[in-house]
Amino acid sequence: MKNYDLVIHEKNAADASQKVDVLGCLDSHTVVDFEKSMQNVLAGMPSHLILNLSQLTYISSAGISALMGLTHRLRKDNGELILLKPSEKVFRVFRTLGFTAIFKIVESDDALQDALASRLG
Amino acid sequence: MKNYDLVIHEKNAADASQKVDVLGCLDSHTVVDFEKSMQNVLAGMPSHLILNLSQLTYISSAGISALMGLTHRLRKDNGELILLKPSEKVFRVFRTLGFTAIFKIVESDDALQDALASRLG
Amino acid sequence: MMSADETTGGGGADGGFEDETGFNEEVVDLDLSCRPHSRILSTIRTIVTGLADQHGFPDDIIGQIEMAVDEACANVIRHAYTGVNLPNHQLYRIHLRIVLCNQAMTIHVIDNGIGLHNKPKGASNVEEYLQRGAKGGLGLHIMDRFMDEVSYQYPEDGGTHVIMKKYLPTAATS
Amino acid sequence: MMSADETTGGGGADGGFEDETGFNEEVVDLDLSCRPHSRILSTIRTIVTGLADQHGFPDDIIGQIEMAVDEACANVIRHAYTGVNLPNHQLYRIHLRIVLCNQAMTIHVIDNGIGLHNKPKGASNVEEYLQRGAKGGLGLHIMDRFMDEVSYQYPEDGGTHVIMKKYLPTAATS
Ligand SMILES: Nc1ncnc2c1ncn2[C@@H]1O[C@H](COP(=O)(O)OP(=O)(O)O)[C@@H](O)[C@H]1O
Ligand SMILES: Nc1ncnc2c1ncn2[C@@H]1O[C@H](COP(=O)(O)OP(=O)(O)O)[C@@H](O)[C@H]1O
Repeated sequence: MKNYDLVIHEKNAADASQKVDVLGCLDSHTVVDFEKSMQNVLAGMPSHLILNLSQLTYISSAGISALMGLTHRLRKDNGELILLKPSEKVFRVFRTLGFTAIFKIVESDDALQDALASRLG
Repeated sequence: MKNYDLVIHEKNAADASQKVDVLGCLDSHTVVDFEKSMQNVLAGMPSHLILNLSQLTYISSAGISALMGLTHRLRKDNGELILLKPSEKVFRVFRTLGFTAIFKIVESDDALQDALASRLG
Repeated sequence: MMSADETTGGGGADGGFEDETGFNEEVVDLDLSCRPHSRILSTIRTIVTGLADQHGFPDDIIGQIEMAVDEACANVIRHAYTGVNLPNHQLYRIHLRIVLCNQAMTIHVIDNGIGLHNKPKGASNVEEYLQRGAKGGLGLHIMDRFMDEVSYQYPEDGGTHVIMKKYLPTAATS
Repeated sequence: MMSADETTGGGGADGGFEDETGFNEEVVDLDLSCRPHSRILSTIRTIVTGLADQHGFPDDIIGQIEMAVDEACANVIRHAYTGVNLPNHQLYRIHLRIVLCNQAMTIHVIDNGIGLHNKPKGASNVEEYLQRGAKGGLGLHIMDRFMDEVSYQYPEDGGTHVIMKKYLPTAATS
């Protein structure tokens, strides 16, 4: 009954960005582990945090609030939270609630490279 | 919330067989309508009754008992109940419970033609 | 054949839900109850999405119902029983009642907790939510936004009773 | 890991289930209750198959659990309340309790009916069922055949409490 998991990748040596795959659901239950893990990731001071949401099947307000918190913390240090390839279902929630105007969302790996280049270049 | 339906075809003029498609689930609830409809069909005295089970998604003991009843009634008049192309799920139930040895099951339209020809020929 | 139902009357003693369904042949209703632990949320979502799908809702609306119910249940888990001292540990529960009828799906989420009487109004939009520092109000907003009707009742013996309704697309346009 | 089943007490009335699970992190349990009308059966199957799927059972086993639970509930609807006169119409119910733990799924099906004390033993095979003229016994046989463990309890205040358990394939082989 594993319906939540994280894959935390190595920090990118070149640009100090870090990628994390979020799998399964991010709800009021799993967000506790998620926030703890993200605290550890942020302790490593990545320039940008890239959350790969392509395999995120569900997000609740608790998950969205966690993403808002990460966005604020990273922006304070001139970094950015980048949400990579959210599934259609999750994107629809962001859009309906107006979060597409707030989060930095990129829809492909190419777009991610562009976004990173423009921020770091 | 339609999860049960019947399509009752015209009686075949040549061999007096009759085909009925059973759609959805045949459980303790829907079997009541099923038995009533089959009574009407049998009143038309078909030589053989062909139940197309390719779109039957579920069958319970009540459904199996109804099929047993039909089998007996048809055999009494030298007819036969033929179960056509049961879905894998339904076939598995028949097999596990030993009903493959009792029911006349045919797995394709070609096999149906053969079966009818051999019985009527 | 079905002697049982004929003599069956009202809804549950179970928390005193009122029977709104009568004996309508077309109505299915079901009571659920569990302990208010967050690990139950995915189980509840599986049930609610399964029933909404069986009832004929399209995928995008299933997602909305899923989220609204999840928010209501998460609120019971996170807020309803905070600092509450009930005489009996079996009273710490989430109750759900799911009613499926021809035109709609109605979900009741009921607790025996502190009550939401003086609730901070749900954020009416995301700007408002952000002005509050992105804290609180998003859950109630989602319930409002994603369901066709949301109402709150406060049972005399305490707690909160949220009723959320979503109409089937075809029924809504008729 | 699964304190749940070990200490299992009686079923009983609505809300009167004993807390058998403690607060074990690994266990999810859920009570369901509805009127004993046959149109609820497809709803119950949707719930049970959804939870079995979420819990990791393969499709063929999900089908077995689905059928066993459907038979147990159909029995409550068709048999439990025949000729029974209960003091309160709210007692005419099907109760289900679903417990999901690491190794297994356990489903309790409980009624307040006449009881199955002198039950005709379920047909032990299809031949036996046929010898009886293909009447009766197939439902109990299916429950026995498709579940890993089936037991019956008879609460003091009447009715029948069926407990069915299915182990996850990986857990069974370990
Ligand atoms: N069932 C409930 N019982 C008691 N209080 C509740 C309940 N549901 C919501 N509330 C209150 O309403 C507030 C707003 O809830 P919500 O919009 O979901 O945001 P959040 O849960 O993030 O605070 C909660 O903080 C809580 O004080
Ligand atoms: N919950 C129950 N309460 C009372 N009697 C029951 C219950 N379940 C089963 N029975 C009895 O056991 C018999 C066998 O049940 P089953 O094997 O399902 O076959 P069928 O329902 O076709 O008779 C029923 O006919 C009924 O007399």
